[in-house]
Amino acid sequence: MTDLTVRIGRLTLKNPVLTASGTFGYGPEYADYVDLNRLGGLITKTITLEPRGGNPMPRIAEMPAGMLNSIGLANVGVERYLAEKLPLLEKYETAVIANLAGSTVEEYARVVMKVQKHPRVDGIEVNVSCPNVRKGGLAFGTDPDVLCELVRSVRSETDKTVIVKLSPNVTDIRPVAMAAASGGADALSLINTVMGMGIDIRTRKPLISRITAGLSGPAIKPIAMAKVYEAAQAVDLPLIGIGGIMNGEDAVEFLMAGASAVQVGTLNFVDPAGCLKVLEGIETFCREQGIAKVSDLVGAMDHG
Amino acid sequence: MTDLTVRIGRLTLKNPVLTASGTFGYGPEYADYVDLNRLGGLITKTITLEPRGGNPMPRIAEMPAGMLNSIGLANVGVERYLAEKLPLLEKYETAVIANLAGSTVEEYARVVMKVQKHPRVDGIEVNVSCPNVRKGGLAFGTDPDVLCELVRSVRSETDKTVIVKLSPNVTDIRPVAMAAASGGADALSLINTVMGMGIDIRTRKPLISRITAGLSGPAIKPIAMAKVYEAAQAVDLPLIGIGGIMNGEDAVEFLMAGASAVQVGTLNFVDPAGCLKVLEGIETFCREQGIAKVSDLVGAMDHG
Amino acid sequence: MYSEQCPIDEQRSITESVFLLSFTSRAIARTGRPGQFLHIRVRTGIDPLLRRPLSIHRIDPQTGQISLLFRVVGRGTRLLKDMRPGDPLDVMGPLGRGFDLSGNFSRALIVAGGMGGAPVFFLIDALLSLGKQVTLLWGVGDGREIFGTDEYVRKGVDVRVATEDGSLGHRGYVTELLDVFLKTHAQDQSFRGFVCGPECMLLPVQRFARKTVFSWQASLEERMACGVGVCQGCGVRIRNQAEYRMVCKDGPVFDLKEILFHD
Amino acid sequence: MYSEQCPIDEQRSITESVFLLSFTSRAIARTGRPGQFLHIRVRTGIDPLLRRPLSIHRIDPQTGQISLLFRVVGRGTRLLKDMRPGDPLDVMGPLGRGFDLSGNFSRALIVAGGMGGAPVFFLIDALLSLGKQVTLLWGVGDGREIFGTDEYVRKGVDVRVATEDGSLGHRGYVTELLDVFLKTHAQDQSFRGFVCGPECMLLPVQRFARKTVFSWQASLEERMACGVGVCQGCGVRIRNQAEYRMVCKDGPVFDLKEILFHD
Ligand SMILES: Cc1cc2nc3c(=O)[nH]c(=O)nc-3n(C[C@H](O)[C@H](O)[C@H](O)COP(=O)(O)OP(=O)(O)OC[C@H]3O[C@@H](n4cnc5c(N)ncnc54)[C@H](O)[C@@H]3O)c2cc1C
Ligand SMILES: Cc1cc2nc3c(=O)[nH]c(=O)nc-3n(C[C@H](O)[C@H](O)[C@H](O)COP(=O)(O)OP(=O)(O)OC[C@H]3O[C@@H](n4cnc5c(N)ncnc54)[C@H](O)[C@@H]3O)c2cc1C
Ligand SMILES: Cc1cc2nc3c(=O)[nH]c(=O)nc-3n(C[C@H](O)[C@H](O)[C@H](O)COP(=O)(O)O)c2cc1C
Ligand SMILES: Cc1cc2nc3c(=O)[nH]c(=O)nc-3n(C[C@H](O)[C@H](O)[C@H](O)COP(=O)(O)O)c2cc1C
Ligand code: FES
Ligand code: FES
Repeated sequence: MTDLTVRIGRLTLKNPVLTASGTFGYGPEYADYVDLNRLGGLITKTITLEPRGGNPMPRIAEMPAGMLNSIGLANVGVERYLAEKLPLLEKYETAVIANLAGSTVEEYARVVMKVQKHPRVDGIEVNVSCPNVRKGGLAFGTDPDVLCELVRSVRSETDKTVIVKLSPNVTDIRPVAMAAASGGADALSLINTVMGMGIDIRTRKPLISRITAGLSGPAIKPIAMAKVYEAAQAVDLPLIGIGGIMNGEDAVEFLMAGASAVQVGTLNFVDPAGCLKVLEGIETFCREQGIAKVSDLVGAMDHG
Repeated sequence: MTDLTVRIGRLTLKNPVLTASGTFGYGPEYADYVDLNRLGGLITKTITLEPRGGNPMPRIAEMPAGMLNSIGLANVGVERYLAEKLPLLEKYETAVIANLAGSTVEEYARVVMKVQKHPRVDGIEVNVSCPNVRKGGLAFGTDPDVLCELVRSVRSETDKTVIVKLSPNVTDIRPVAMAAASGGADALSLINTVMGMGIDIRTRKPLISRITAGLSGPAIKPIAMAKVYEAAQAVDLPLIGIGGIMNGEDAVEFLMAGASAVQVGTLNFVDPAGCLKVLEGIETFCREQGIAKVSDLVGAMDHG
Repeated sequence: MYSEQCPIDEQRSITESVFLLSFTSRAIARTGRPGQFLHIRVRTGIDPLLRRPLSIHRIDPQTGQISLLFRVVGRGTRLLKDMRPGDPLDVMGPLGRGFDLSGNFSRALIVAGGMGGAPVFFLIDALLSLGKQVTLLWGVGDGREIFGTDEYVRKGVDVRVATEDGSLGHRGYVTELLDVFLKTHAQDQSFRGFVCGPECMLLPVQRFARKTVFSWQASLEERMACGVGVCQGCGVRIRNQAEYRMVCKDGPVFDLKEILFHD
Repeated sequence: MYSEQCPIDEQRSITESVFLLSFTSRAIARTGRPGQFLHIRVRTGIDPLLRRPLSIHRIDPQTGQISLLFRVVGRGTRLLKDMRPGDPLDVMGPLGRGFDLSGNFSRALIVAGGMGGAPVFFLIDALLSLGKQVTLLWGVGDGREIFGTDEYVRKGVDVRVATEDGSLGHRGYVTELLDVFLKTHAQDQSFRGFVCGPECMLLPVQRFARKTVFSWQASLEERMACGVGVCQGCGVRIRNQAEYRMVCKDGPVFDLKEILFHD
């Protein structure tokens, strides 16, 4: 039996498969299809200080091997998250990571402060990379100085594991990754969606109301792989690879590129039990290849 | 009958469909499958001052809805291009655009100077965006100041149409597009490939010898669309849209996002007559929708 | 809710572009309710990537057979139509909240347009088994898309058909049939209205509905990713509700009078 | 060179993972030469996106029937194996330069390993029709992958088989048969060598070949995009050649002794 545990900052996860923020709701929504206890961790939808209705419709569209979304961080707000959503997760034995965002450094700090003390929260993922919010949002993820300040301020609010989720929409991921590291992040997750758009040529309308949106799914896997690989060269933090993972082999690819764990996003929509199949695929690979510890795969690419 | 002609800088093309550099050889290679005279234009493989052997194998790999390549600008060099390759195009009646690159501003200028006076060259496409060359290469396409200087220097060498081909691997395409415009570009083409990578998990080797490579094909179409749309907001130049075009409807989408013409790349490998099917698809769309001039579609997206 | 591979039993073409596909799933047959939908993966692999939502057209509780009625409009439905008996169909469902058939009403008025006919058969089956009197106003472009009505006529359903090509019933729109019908019934408290169809039909029906004394339920369509309320992709605005409701989870059936079309 | 939709005539399984597929194309049948390959699009759409190169296994010039012999190794070949008689096959070809059968030789020594057997039948057919004497050394893992040799034995071909599982012929590698064969023939000028197989087999064969006085041609495999020399993706290094040669255009057949393996 392969040892599947992985360490992400101050957390030990029972296995390297987490569900990605915004693709698994607040947790229990997929419980009919997935035994949540088998997940390495569960990352909830981005929460902001105030509830948000999100962007106008249409918000999603299918693309070649992917999809666009511009949900606009629709969420119940931090108070209802604490009062109504987290308690639903009490009965499950999996790491819960709260994904958080704000429009200013202060807002980030305040929402982290409120959430971090909840006992069901095992870690914080800071979303600095959502392309679908107009104010602020993206800038945090693209400007190293701003990012460093933001992470430092979040760091000072909590002793729990702080994961910073990076945007791929930058010329070079390395300075951004280094900024998050020097701000005190315990780990980085990457990537969030890639900016894209589409047009319905018959109505001549953009497919998404806000015109540009975030691309996810298998289409972005090679891009995510390159970002993970580059970040792994630049920082010494555990990385969580995200982007187009459809099966265990895709996940292993991310591990070999330098990720310590992975998140499954769009696949959840395609196959509601997909995240567990990813886990089983990793296990099968390890068994076939005689891998004792899944962590042995991390960065195991042979540079030739 | 729809008027298919489009203007790109100083050039009038008979229709908006060109073949993308590096995916159609020096021109005649696909003549068995495509009547070259029907193309709006033909862009030849990137030429450098000296011949280049290119990167070690493996150089290509298939990806979800796309492919990676790291050819490394393998080419015959400018002398053989002039002496052996361009003459083969003499008998065809289509615009020939020479795609050129160098490692320094001076090298770019020299190769432009040599090529631009050849009578068979109707225009120059400056490749500032190839992710697969180590020295220089990418930096020209990501730093607005360097780019502006480069374009100015190229511009001073020729009266022929100068098209600058941009990289999508930037945080914001707008300053880059504006830099090319202020350097004197007649038109911009976008996008070149998106940086990506993959690993063969059984051999643990990167799928491409140089590890990271350029992603092309349908996977990148939404990304290319967003870049074209953003560039169209930033500059007043004709744009040529490139990225994952597989049929006429894809091409029309690019036109509506703000492109005046399109280039067909990876599709050539999948369907050697694909570029003509793209053209026919545009014609069909125009006929069905009663469009008198294909240029009426340019930027025709309804912002709602 | 289930996610299963179900063997296809039959694929039948109604017209060149409308198909009736049936498969067997005892679990879904047992739990599915009229107005609910299934989320179908038309092909393994990534092309197309997302599932396609299709209403439950009909359920045979005896055999566990379920049928879908769909129109080929794009890549997904084209691939679905090419599936053959014996092929496995990847089905998730039943999803969403169906029609509310509880409460006090004795007569049902159903307005269906185009593929809005899909969920209607199952709805009528349920209404009849509850002993309701049913009127169906069904409008289509091409008369050949009207099928299976004889059975319901025999069972006492008042079926009225409108076709744009005039090949069957009234030549024109279903809303014209509705207009006529409501002239005598708009104030009849014993009715409940049900409407299924494209937005361009729901809009005028909503205007009519607001002038009636009885309540109306409408089944909506929105592009979907997850189908279970997770992705927040399929929102609709409902009057007096601050937040978007999700068509997949809070619907697809909503109170017609309260829907705010045109975001 | 053609790009056509050809109807599939037959799909036959040799083992669970090796298949023989035949289709009709008079144009390709007329122009195809041994060692050339076809570039096959296994599915319309984008999954998988690229074509798959497969050698021409055999051509029946009378009927215009062409066959492919392939092993299922990934998604593309899996989809190919699922194609059925009557389905259209999207074929581009014939591509590349095949074996050079001109010049002075009277005896052919063919070494084939695994799926390297695919192009060999067509090669033998051509050699026999030129009146050459043929020896075939064919090595496979699983003896069931050896098929169709009876016909050639009857036609006078000296067929020697090696199987790793020992189920047929010599137990072991085909290179062991080659070693034995060359003990008596390495210095025989009347021979020409041909070799088809994976790189791990070509390497040792190259070492043997370099000790023979006669020339050898090897058919290579590289990942391909265009198949026509345009994308520069499928390079191979050849001794004394400054530039990469393209397997798709300059090959797939090269002078074995000159190939520089391991880039
Ligand atoms: C709850 C619900 C029930 C439905 N029931 C039926 C039914 O019983 N019979 C039937 O014929 N159709 C029904 N539809 C519409 C059906 O889902 C679409 O026609 C189908 O998804 C089109 O897929 P495509 O790949 O052929 O088209 P494409 O246009 O290629 O699809 C592209 C994308 O847009 C989405 N899309 C396109 N049209 C629609 C639409 N009208 N509604 C929602 N998403 C759409 C697709 O799901 C896909 O994600 C229903 C829709 C919903 C939301
Ligand atoms: C000139 C030539 C002739 C060939 N003839 C035959 C033949 O007659 N019979 C046969 O069984 N196989 C033959 N092959 C190998 C065959 O092309 C591959 O097995 C096939 O492409 C695998 O596709 P896949 O999708 O099943 O595998 P995957 O591994 O999923 O393919 C992924 C990508 O890698 C490429 N690839 C994988 N393996 C190979 C390989 N060995 N060579 C080249 N590209 C590869 C695929 O084309 C695709 O682009 C030949 C290869 C070449 C270059
Ligand atoms: C519909 C949708 C909603 C998303 N919402 C969020 C979000 O609220 N917060 C966040 O950090 N990422 C969000 N993401 C990004 C995903 O977490 C993930 O980074 C991205 O989808 C790439 O992974 P994938 O290709 O596996 O989907 C969302 C993605 C999708 C598709
Ligand atoms: C194999 C290959 C080689 C390429 N070589 C070049 C090149 O030499 N110069 C260049 O400017 N772009 C090159 N490109 C990029 C294409 O011209 C085009 O910008 C890109 O592939 C996106 O378009 P597509 O998705 O239609 O392929 C190459 C692309 C591929 C796939
Ligand atoms: S489809 Fe995801 S919330 Fe409705
Ligand atoms: S496959 Fe393109 S050059 Fe050989």
